Amino acid sequence: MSDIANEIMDHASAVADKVVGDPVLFEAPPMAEQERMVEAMLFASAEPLTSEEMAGRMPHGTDVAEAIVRLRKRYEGRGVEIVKVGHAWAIRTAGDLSFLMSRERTETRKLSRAAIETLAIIAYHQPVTRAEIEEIRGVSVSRGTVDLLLELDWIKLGRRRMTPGRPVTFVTTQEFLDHFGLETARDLPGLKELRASGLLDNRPIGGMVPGLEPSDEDLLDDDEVLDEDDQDEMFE
Amino acid sequence: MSDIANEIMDHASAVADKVVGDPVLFEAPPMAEQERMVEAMLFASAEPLTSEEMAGRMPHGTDVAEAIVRLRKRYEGRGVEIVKVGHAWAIRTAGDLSFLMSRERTETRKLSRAAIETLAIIAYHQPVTRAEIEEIRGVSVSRGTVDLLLELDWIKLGRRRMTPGRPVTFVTTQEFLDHFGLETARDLPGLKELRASGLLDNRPIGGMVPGLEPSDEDLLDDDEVLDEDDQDEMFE
Amino acid sequence: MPEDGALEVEEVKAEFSVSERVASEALLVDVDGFEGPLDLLLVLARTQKVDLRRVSILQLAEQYLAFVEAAKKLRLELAADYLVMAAWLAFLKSRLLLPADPTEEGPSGEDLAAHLAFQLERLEAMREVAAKLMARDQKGREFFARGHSVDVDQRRVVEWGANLSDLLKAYARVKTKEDFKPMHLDKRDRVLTLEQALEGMRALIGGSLDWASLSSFLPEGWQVDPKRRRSAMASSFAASLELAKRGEVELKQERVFAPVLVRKKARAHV
Repeated sequence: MSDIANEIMDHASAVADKVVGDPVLFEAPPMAEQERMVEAMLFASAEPLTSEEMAGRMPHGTDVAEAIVRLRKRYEGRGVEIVKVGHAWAIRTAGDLSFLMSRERTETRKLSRAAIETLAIIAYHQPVTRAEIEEIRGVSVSRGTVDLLLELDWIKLGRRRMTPGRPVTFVTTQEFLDHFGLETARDLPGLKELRASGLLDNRPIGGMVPGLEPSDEDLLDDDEVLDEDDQDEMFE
Repeated sequence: MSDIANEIMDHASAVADKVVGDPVLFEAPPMAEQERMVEAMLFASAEPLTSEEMAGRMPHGTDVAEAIVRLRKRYEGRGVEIVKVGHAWAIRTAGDLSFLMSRERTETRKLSRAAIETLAIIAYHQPVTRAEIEEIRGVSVSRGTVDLLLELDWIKLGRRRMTPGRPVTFVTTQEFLDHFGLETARDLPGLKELRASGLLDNRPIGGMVPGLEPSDEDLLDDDEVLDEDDQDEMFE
Repeated sequence: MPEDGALEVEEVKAEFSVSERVASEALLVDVDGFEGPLDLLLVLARTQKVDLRRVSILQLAEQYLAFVEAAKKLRLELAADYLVMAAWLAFLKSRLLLPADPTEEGPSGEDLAAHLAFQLERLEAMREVAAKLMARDQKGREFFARGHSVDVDQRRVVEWGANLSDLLKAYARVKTKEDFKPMHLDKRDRVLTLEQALEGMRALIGGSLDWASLSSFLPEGWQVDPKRRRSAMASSFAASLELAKRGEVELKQERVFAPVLVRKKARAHV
């Protein structure tokens, strides 16, 4: 059977040979056309191409150097540029856009329970020592948790506590306020409001021992109270 | 009692909205700049890129679609063109300059008549089952033919047909469109005429003309593919 | 109808174009050169030199059967499906030639012939579009992709998700847990026993009949340290319940979370 596709291919390459090979029949194409040719070759080539290499593939009588000059001008300030690599030419991404060549895959991960609780305690009790955080959570705070919060720039080191051992304290940062959309840490609602707003799990026990309920004010400055308690539990 | 917590929550989400929508905080770059970015990305990639992929790498608030429209216009008649490939975009050299590309031309494996016809049947009848291909060609489809087309990334498995046996179907790929310079499968040459003549209609014959015995080397073990397919229902 | 199949083959071949004759000769040597019986039928149909829609299926059936006969005479091994097709065409031929039997079920000879014609037309159409498809400009042949593509490097950025709601809930969870942490009895000096609380409360409640907050009944030294305070509060509350049960005190609370108030119960009510 005749293979039409192959026939066409044969025909096409015959024509191509003719185009490349015959200097008499074909005048040098207009400069705009030469520009197109250089553009296409530079685009398709895996390696930089010298003027000679390009000229060798183009019709006779073309002025590759001139075509490059024009093309280079055309690409000035564009997303890609015609650059000289040694004695050859190549199309390359504009330097200021190199950031587009790396794809950031953003993974959103939920902060661990330990991390969010630690952060919450720091937010409500700042400045607060590590020992105090541990006392409130009832479990020890891992170094990784604190490091992560520091790395996220949500907490930073505060003043040292003026108690024996001079433990460091943690406070929240401006970045923390920005992230959580707060003006100041004082905007954080107290437990009562939390319960009233339904944010708290609906545990009936909330009101059973009313005397133990810390008041709003307590939330922000019971570090004094804690001080006495922590003399033997120093950070590290 | 005023509900501070809820207020704060509202405030927080308002801030979040602002971050996304506020042109002051995150101003989208000017359109000329967006055009440059799309240009750089398309130049850098051998594969077509979807608007979403590009947008994902660009600053917030950019209008990739508009940038492409402008860029496409800019490259009209040039040595390289912005072409649409399915849902994606790519830069390809202008077809009339193929004679310059002797060095880049890859010797494509000569396709058998069976492969070419099978490809055409899949392209024009997609999604199509193996049995349907066999009915149209009147011969069994060899495993090698399908393997070759899969390997060339011109066809892929489509959804299972919701008929007894749930046969798998074949559809063409983005690479197929790219390879043959088609925007969509609707642009296949002669498709309209074929449709109009009713030759693409599915006319079940129910054994009227000698059917093909199910081939021994059954192409795809149904159970095998079922797993693959169920995991990956997004085949289109 | 010619009896001699070989003669018929000769006649058929006479009508072939040169290339078709070459092809059909190739068939006689190697039947696999054809892409199945339908392909052979299509080639034979073309010899009728009419539009496929007007091809004589009856004539086509005869052409095919003659062809198969000739192949048999040359002792060529024909693939099974060529023979199946031959048998089917012989059946079709009889259907087309004999008057329709009304008791016969299934499609008529004309229906079968029409479908075969459709199949031939469709196969030819697919061949034509296949050729058109292959004649298109192709990537890597007429047009080209970027030669120097830049790999986009994947940077993984982990964004830690936490919103204000998560933060508030976490705090509430911690505080709730803290409120009801079981008492640690390891440090006796931090725990006010129920007996101690009862004793203290009885002493303090004395003669006063005024309501007083439960927290005012905490013994000296149990009011500041949160742990001691917690323990004292719990024990005092338990003690007040015990005293209320015995009818010695009354308890009330204005509203939820308000302080618990205690007073000595008036004797009249006993």
